[in-house]
Amino acid sequence: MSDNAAMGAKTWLTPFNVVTGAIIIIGLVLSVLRFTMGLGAVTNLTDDNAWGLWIGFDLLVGVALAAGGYVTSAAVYLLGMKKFHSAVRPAVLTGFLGYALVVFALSYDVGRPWRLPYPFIMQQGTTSLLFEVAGCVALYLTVLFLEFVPAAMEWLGLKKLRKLIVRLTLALTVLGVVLSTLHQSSLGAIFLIAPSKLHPLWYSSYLPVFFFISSIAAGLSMVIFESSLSHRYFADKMDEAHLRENEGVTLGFGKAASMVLAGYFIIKVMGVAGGDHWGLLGTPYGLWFLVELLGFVALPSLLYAVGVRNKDLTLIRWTAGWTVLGIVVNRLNISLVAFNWQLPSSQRYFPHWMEIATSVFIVTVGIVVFRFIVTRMPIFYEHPEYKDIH
Amino acid sequence: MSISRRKFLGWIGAAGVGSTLGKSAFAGGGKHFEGHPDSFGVLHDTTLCVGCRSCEAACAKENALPVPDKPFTDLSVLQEKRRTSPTAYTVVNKFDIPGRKTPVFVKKQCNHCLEPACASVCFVRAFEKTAQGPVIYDESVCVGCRYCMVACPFEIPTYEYDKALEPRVMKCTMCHPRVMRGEVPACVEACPKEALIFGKREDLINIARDRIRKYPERYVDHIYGENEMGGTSWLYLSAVPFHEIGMREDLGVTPAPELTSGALSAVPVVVGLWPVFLMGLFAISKRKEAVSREEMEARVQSVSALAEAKLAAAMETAQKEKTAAVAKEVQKALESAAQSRTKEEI
Amino acid sequence: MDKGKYLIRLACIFIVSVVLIYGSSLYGSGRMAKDESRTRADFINIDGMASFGELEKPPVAFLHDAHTTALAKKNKDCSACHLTEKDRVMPKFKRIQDADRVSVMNVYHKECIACHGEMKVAGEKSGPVECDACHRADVRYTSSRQPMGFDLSLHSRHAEAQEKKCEQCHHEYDEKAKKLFYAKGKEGTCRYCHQDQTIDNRISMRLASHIACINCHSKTLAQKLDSGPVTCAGCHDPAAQGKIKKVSPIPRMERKQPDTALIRTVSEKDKADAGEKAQQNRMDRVPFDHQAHEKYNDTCRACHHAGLQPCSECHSLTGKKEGKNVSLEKAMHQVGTDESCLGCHEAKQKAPECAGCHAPMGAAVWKEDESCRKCHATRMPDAQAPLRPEHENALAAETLKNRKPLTGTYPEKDIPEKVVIGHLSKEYEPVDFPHRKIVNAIAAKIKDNKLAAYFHHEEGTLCQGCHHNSPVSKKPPQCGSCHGRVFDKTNPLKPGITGAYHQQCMGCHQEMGIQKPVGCTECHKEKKINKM
Amino acid sequence: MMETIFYTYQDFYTHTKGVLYLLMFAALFAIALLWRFLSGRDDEETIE
Repeated sequence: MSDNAAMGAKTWLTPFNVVTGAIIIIGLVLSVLRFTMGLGAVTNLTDDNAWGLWIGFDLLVGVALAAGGYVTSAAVYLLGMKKFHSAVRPAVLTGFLGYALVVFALSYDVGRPWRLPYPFIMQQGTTSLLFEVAGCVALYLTVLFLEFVPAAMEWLGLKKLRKLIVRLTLALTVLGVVLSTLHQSSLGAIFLIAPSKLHPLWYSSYLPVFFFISSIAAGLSMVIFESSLSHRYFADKMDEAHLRENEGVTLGFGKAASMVLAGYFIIKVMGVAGGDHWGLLGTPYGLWFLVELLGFVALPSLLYAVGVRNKDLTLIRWTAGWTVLGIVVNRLNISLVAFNWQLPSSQRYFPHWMEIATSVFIVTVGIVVFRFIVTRMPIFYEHPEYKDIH
Repeated sequence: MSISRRKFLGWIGAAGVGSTLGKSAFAGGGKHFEGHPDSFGVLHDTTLCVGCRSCEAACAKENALPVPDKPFTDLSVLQEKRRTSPTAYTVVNKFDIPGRKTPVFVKKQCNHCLEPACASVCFVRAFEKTAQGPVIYDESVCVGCRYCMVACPFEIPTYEYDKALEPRVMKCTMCHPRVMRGEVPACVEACPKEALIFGKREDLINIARDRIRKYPERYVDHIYGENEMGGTSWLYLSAVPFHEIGMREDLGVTPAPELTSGALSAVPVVVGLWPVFLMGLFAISKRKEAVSREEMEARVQSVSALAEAKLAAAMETAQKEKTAAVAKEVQKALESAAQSRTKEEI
Repeated sequence: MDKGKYLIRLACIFIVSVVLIYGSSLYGSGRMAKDESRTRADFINIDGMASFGELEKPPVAFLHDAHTTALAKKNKDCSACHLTEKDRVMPKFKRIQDADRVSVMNVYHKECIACHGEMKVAGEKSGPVECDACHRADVRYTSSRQPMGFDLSLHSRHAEAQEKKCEQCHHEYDEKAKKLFYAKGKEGTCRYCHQDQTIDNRISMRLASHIACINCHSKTLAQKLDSGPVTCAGCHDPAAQGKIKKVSPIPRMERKQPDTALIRTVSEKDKADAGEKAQQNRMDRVPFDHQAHEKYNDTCRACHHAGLQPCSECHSLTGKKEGKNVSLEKAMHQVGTDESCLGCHEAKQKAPECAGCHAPMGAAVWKEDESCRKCHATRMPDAQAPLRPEHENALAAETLKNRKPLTGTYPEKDIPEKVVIGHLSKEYEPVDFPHRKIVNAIAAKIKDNKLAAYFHHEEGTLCQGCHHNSPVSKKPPQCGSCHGRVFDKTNPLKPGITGAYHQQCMGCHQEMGIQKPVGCTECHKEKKINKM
Repeated sequence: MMETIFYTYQDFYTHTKGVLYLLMFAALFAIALLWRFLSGRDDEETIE
């Protein structure tokens, strides 16, 4: 237990709290508006553009960036990398919160959120990719919950129950990786149904593979990015082991991210070759595709490699941020920019400010809950009574 | 331990690549489906349509759709291109083709595909291609995720965005109740020019071919909907190439379910093989650990054995010395004793 | 931390550039404004050197009339640019024919740049001299050049002008003596020999026509007489072509062509080759009113598209190489081509006054019935030796004479004045159809159309435009007797009664270009009760 | 196993994928059980 625990009386009016407070209030107002006036009142969605920022950002990007969970637990438990052990709990927490927010955001976008369990209980549309995604996300949410819950129980002191769950860790990890592979790739496969609407440079039958590989890169980068932020703001919560292992985590994940991004770059180029879309690279959309491919895949892969060789932690951390931004760009490209690219610009979609505000609200809720948990539960440090292997 | 980091790197990369093998493994296999036999459809001859909008009026009346502000007899609406909307299952669009005396009018509504994309993507199976032909929507299960609107290549399903509690997806149902009663859809009945003919899909295709053969200059020799997206029940004849009247000719002939069946077929492979592979990884890393622990112990053993041996040797020498020293002492003592005795004697 | 700052700056620059590229690329992709290219008839694309191989530079856009007017101001005539050979101006620029690539290039470069240079030195407005000023990639002009047709009216005006001396223009080529000579009685159109491309010394139609016509015109102009145009636009500009004086009535071409002809259904040579007995029964021969048909076409070429000899010479029964393997039967009956009889007749049916009834009839489907006898009308007498031509023509004339053309239809009183079509009326009042007015209107339109007069072989034929697919009669059956209320899919090409009425009436009005009744209510008034 | 005739890809895939999902669910349990059986001997799994 780090000794500099809670300082004196905490003043609530820190600038951070004020800003998040304001966002949350606006968010609540918008939520009321959304659920009373319907989707039309709050969004720019039309019959041509059925999916907007909430699907493009909250879901696609949210799920991709929550991949840190399965990547870290796979590395530590399945591949026996004990040195990264301290990184597991924060990653699992980020993953769990990410998926919780995804489901929370889904309830905003879907017309009748109270019917979300219908695909499982009422009627199963097994030919649909969405059925597969819904199933895996639901299961994986429970898996993440079970992986996260030991930390909560240590805080609550429920020893026996915690003992029971800890024994499941290996099974949960394997299940977590399997489920993640499924739904990360299926999120990409969702867009396979509309070859006539997605720009040929972004549409490819490899979409599921692209989404899965980029989710690994996203997971790795997210862990690095999140650990660098946590070290900035929650250093006092971290025990000595955590601080020591952080450098190894950053380097190890940085190297892995560089390789995975390189692999991702190669199969993206092969995707273009497969569809013989070289000519399209000359068009404005081709230019934007190159910006995404070179600027947000090749460049970070290079910067990671340089960072790892020179053991330059700041470069790796900045590159992690840049890769996370790259994932956002890629997912928004596929769902908003390159989708319906043929429609005249008058019928194209641009998010309504209320949509953007709601998404910011959802992310802020995530951050607040993250801070709540981190400052209470043994995430960054090991609970004294549970020194044993947990 | 650095090896394990490089190893980690390799495994993650391999894991990623390994899973790709299963991805586009095999599509629908050798199966081929012709669709429900004797299912109904509609043939729309765009050369006959004069844009009087009687079909729109009949459709609104039959489906009890709200009456629009501009009456159906007001043809000024045709000036700009319209798409289907929650209050209009069908719209007629006017296309002025350069080089043609009269404009071409085309009725747009759900094409009732043989392999509907909307049905394929709905994860609660709200859409169903009935044996009779229409693709119908079941509002009682619809969750409102709107994936069907994303998937439809003809941009037909619409959504009631203005409703908060009971939003529905709205689209033409080919007057399924009427068809079940053995009647023709309302728009077909209302069309004065008989630009819409209702009948079995095979018959309609033959009728269309007869017309093309009888009036070669009047028609483009192509029945739109015969193969597009795997075939649709709503067929079109036109005097001008279809892309000039707002109908996409680049949709291909792959039925919608085929587009995603490849990806879906990879799921079981992943579920089947991935756990085995991962558990294997775990076992290997555990064994490696065990092995490294044994090596550790072995080394420890060998080191300690060495130390013991040295120790033992040292002990022996020490022992010997001690005995030797003792023996010397004893001898000295004897000698002194002997000397003292001799001193007493003297 | 300085490395961090450096990186931030790098990232910012990157983002800014990304936004710029994306922004500009997406919206700035409008093409640079293309100035409105002017369409001229005298626009010539100088790309003669393409015949030698790939063009290195884009072809030069040359405005012929612009140059001729400019030169005329300095009273220079054609000889400024064109050489003369055997006192005839050659159409190629400053050369007789193209020897090789380099020499042709030099001719253009030396002559044009020199002339332009002189003008510039003299301070006058002149053409470009730099390379890329002439060889411009952007297309600034489009040619509105229309081929110049030499129709019968122009031919008769020229014949008049040349006092009927055909040798002025017509000539034949003597292979052996390699010399042109005039063959009386063999005059034909230039296109029979002069094709699109020059083949060894047989120059192309383009060269032949320019050499012959422009030279003659400029000579007559020189003698201050009224003559034809010498500028490109004069002949090729559509507006100018419209202004050419049309002789009417066009006097008949004096080429000793027969008034009537008896078209063979097999050529004598084929019969001889086949060694047939005297009277192997072939289709009866077709009496053909040649004189009348001359007036139906602008040129003789319409039918005599390859030569003035009889069709059966090239088009044998089974088709010969000379006739591109088109058999005689196909040559006469092929629909869709202008040269064949049926093709031409079908083309005439597309005229507005005919299309009303004929368009819905669709493509002629080969029906084996009496209609063959309409043309194959002359039963050959059983004479042994083949008849001499004039006998044949007389026989044809005689058959043609006793044809009884029919120019009207039933007498006025038999045509019902008004028909009330009402048994359908659900939303609209019954239609009172001005039957007699419409019948008379149609009949009036084709009153003096001989084609219609002959082929509408009965009084009731005209009625069959609407009362189709039923025997001809003064009291044709009602539409409802065949057309059921709902579309009957067993008989796919027969619409239901509503469709029948609307397709027939609106179709006919559309084909005949009649705009009058537009909305639904102009034909039948709205019924008040169940309004939508 | 009664053999229903399928007329459309949609019906065929709905059926086959439905069966596959059930099989997948079962497979996961089977593998877990097999793993426990395999590693039953090693005393108590100590996994850090």
